[in-house]
Amino acid sequence: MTESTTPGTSRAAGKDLRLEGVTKRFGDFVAVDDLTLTVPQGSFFALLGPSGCGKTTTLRMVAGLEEPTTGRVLIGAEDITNLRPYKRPVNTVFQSYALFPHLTIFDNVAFGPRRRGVKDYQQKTRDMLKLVQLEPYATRKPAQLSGGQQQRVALGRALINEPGVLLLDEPLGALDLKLRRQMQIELKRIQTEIGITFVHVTHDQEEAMTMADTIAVMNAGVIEQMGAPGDLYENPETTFVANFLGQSNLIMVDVGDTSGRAVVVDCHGQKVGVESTRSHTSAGKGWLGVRPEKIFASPAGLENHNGSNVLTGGRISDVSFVGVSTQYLVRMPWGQELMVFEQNTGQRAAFKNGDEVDLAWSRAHAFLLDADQDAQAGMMTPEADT
Amino acid sequence: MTESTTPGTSRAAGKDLRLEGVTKRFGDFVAVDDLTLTVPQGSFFALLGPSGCGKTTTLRMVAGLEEPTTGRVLIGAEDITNLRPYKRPVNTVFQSYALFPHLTIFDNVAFGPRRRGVKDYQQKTRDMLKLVQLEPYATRKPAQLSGGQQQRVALGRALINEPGVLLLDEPLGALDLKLRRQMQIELKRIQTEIGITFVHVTHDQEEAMTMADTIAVMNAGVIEQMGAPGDLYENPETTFVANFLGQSNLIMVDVGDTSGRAVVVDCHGQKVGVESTRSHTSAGKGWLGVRPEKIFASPAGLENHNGSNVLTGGRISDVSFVGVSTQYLVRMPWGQELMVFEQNTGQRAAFKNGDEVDLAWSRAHAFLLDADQDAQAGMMTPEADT
Amino acid sequence: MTEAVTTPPAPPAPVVDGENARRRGWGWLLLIPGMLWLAIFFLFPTVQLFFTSLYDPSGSFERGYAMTWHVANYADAIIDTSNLFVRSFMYAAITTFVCLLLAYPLAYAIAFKSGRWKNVMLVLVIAPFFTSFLLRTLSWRAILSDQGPVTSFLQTIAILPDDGRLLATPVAVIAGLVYNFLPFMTLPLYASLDKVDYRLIEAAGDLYSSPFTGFRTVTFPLSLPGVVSGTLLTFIPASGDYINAELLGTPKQYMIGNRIQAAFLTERNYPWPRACRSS
Amino acid sequence: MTEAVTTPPAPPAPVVDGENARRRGWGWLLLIPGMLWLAIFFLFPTVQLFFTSLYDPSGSFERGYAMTWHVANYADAIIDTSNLFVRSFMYAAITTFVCLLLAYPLAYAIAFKSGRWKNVMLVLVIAPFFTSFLLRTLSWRAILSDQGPVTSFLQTIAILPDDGRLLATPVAVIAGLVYNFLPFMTLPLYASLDKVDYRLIEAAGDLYSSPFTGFRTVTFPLSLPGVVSGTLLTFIPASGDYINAELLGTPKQYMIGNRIQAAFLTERNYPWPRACRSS
Repeated sequence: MTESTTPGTSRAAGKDLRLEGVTKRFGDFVAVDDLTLTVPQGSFFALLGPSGCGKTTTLRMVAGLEEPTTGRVLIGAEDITNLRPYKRPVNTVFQSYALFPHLTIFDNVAFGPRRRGVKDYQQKTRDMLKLVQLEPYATRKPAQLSGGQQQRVALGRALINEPGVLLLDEPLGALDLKLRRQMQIELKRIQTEIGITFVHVTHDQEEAMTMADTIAVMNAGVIEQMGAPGDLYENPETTFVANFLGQSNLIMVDVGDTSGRAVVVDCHGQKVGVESTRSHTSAGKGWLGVRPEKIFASPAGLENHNGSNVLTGGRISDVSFVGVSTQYLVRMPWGQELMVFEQNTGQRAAFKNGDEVDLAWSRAHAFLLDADQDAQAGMMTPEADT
Repeated sequence: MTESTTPGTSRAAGKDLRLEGVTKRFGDFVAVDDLTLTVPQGSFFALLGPSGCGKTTTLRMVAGLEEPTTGRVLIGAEDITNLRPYKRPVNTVFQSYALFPHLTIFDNVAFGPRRRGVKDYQQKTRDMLKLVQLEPYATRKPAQLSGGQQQRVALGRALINEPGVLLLDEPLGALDLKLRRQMQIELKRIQTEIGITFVHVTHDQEEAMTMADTIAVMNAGVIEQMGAPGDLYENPETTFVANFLGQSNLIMVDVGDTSGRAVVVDCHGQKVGVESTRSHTSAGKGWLGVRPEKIFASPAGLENHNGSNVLTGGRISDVSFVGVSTQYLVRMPWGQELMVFEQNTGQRAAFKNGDEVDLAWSRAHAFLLDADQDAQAGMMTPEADT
Repeated sequence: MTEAVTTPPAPPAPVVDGENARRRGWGWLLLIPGMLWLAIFFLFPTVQLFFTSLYDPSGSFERGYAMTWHVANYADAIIDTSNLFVRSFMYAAITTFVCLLLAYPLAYAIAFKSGRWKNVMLVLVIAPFFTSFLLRTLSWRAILSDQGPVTSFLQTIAILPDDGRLLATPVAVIAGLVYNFLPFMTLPLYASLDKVDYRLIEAAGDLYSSPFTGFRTVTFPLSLPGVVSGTLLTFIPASGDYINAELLGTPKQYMIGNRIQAAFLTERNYPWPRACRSS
Repeated sequence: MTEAVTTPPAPPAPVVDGENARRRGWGWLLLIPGMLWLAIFFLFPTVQLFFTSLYDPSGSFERGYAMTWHVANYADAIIDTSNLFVRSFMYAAITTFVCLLLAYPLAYAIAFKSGRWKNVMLVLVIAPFFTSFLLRTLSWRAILSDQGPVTSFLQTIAILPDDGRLLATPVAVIAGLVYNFLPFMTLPLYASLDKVDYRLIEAAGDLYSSPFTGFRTVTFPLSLPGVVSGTLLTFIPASGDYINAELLGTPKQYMIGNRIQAAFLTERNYPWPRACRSS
């Protein structure tokens, strides 16, 4: 370990993780394609994507378990591209936890400090066990703990080294839903307290949205879009992001006048508007996207939607009650079925199959995407679990 | 197989599945405790509960893979309690699929008809492969198929026998979220088409709510509550059901006047009303339950909530953006944090940490439960994935 | 939805393979000692055996043998021992068959029915290996001897005539072979039966198979790899064994292994048995 | 939330156990042939051996032996052979140690570095078993013989003096033992190394362990079960072996197995060797 990467200095400035033009090939398969990325120090960064998108390979290149075919990996000013894993100021929480089965919880957590010859490793280990709330289990073996406890051992074993960057490889994937939610909150709390840079790889869009400051959505080795969770969700730039991060209705439209502050599009004969900041295509065809929860369904012709976009002529074709919300499919005159989610606030009765409805939404909530893309992109992967 | 249970007659009347006082003990452990249950013929019935609640044991007793310690299992008028599995007019789709790895898909599906000596099993098998959309894979081995395809082989292998009752043991548990959603729709479609009684065991409350006609919520070997999904969700009778089926805010209240059509309760000094049909306790203490999506949060003192119940003095303590909705935690004057979900319709800006809010809900949306119960019951298990 | 159900296969997940590929660079160096060992300890003796089999048989151990590419050794070996070959083959085949009949239910019981006793049972199956092969076979000699309990018992219940004997008969030789090679059959059978998923047997029951039909259509086909490897592991060494025929039989029951052993240790005629073995 | 995180363990999931419990009712019947087999084939010979070891040694194989509870056989055996015991123990210990040194890198390479060649390598390790033990040892005799290539080579490079020899020395006996028992060491080592999760080794690297430290702290401790069972499987049969000392050594290198074999097969003194073995 070089002087400049001594653990404990991770709060100092200028320790951003940077990837510069990183490419990784396995034979003919390009896992990561010319990736350039900066993760600011102290941030909670999520790499989100379906399995096989290259997110785990990216993580392993940062950890040193994989060597980039081309490109550089830097922490601050230091090039760590060719550093062996055990010389990097980086620790990993593995998907499988990879706890040492022959060592006690204490020895698992103390493993890193011991290897680095830390003198007061015993005290540090006890402190870390306290932080992850595992003090009573210090003398047990990993196999005697539950999944959630093992996960916290893996976290403590990595955190005790005070790494510049903590890598998390789907660390919650092996937990059931309940534990996952708890660990999400726990992880976010620890990250906020300790201030270490977290790079979190996951395919669970909800996990990424609730925890991360910044999300990079990866697909087929490249980053499709990067930004704050709300920005990505509200204003996706590609159909992949629109479908992978939540669910979207995508309607093929003719793009008309793009001159003003709003773009007017022709949606199978009905005109609707999209704010030009949310338009990612020029004239011609385009995908008009609206989130199902942004659409307000009302009995046909009954309500006045001044200022909103309205599509008329819909007919309810499926009603699905899922507790918090009711999910409708609405068949439009041109044959497409649109999703409409309505929270079960109990303010009005649910629609029934066959009811005729108008669909309305604010023009601030639609987005317009390039028509060359596949409208199904991103749907073959875990969807929003609404 | 007796005459009266010949496959093909499953649509005839009087083939309800009945369990009468069924108890199953494993040593000291009571897995199923005096269970009495009728599943009407042709219905889609879900047994919902956390792992270890006895739902799988119940299923295995119907399949004949487990013998009840006491009690009887009947299909129509026939007592099948002591019938060996291979003599029952019941088939199972196993959680692990249990496909025969040495046989082709065709031979897997044809396995049942062959054992029963069905003459035209080849034609029947081809028809079934068509139904489950696996015709092109007839000559492959199970290991060459994807998880979703294997699931459909398991389904076809059971359905081809036209059983009186089809048992499904968490058949979607091994699939990822996306495939699970698709298979839910597929299963529901097939059940509607064929009209066979489905008994579906699951721990996924959303799966149960979207697919089943009737849900029985099981806990510790007994059925806590049974009914249509909407009824269970809107009017739970126990804290376990309130927490396991979706999420609930449970507030300790003093129950006041129970004489009128509405029960008035004292909620830490503020009076609110609950409809008496939704009150499952008498005077004294009680748990007041409100679903988080039923609560409407508004800036303190700003709005007029005539007719609704209002709790004032809340302060936003956590904001979590999950795409379709924003989940707030609101700290009340008595220290408790209540969950409030608001769909991201974009109609108004999100609250921020520290904002003061009033919480309102219709008295038709609260429920009142017995105070002797644990308010955490049902929360240790997979929760509503809102 | 229908379209989406018949999804194309997921893209490959080559992470682990790729990792191996990179590590393999220097990893192969570690193979060098292993390869050397195999070369020295296995290939070399085999080649040596082969060349020795072509030496001039008129030499002797003391004087040494001349390398004369004496292929006729092979012809001599085959003519000289055709009887022995047939007998060895028969004894080994019967042994294998009897082993299979005994070992299958044993392995089945250990795999599916022994519960917590599984490891104890396995240790018991392997236990005889901790005694010398020779001693075990000698014990059989005592058990089957003319004054021994088994012979007396069989004579008493008149299965064996009063002057009948077990020792020095093919029965004794095959009994000894079965005893000595039963673990070789049991362990592979157990290994493949233990891998059979019990849930598949339940599924067969659910699909109208009686326990026997379930065994015939599911359990047995899935255990075939164990049957094949058990048969090979039993047949091959049994056909080359000489201890059992030596101790439990007479020269009438001698197998090809006895001829080889005699030639090597007694006659010290080296080229002959090696041709015999290689052919 | 904190409370909820330290959840109590989940309730037991007794479905499968319960199932086994029910089925076990008739399942134990299947154990009867297995138990019978063990009783006949293992227990009986052992008891027989033990009693034979207490016979009067003044009998002969032809006349029969009298059962005299002659415990003195054991004393005779120990006094008579203390030298042999020590030598057997030493040879077996050295053999085991050399086997461990050779087999560990081999097993490691097969488990972690052989990739698609894994099965081929394993077959090569087992391959020698398909040749008779006797023949393999005889080949060693040829390899190590005074005119053989190894001796000549060692003489040429002056490691061995010109009149030095390998055959008929302890080196030859131990070399033969190592050769014959190496697979017994390699296979258990491979089995336990193969079970070591490669991700644990990666995790050790991630936690500041150099490859060597990672091996010392993770891989080796996890392979200890293989080391123990390999040591037992090598040491026990090696200490009882007599073929190697017979063919590659002189009576000076004879081990306890040779004494037993001689007593049984040549002197036909039955009580003696059995006491020797049992002690």
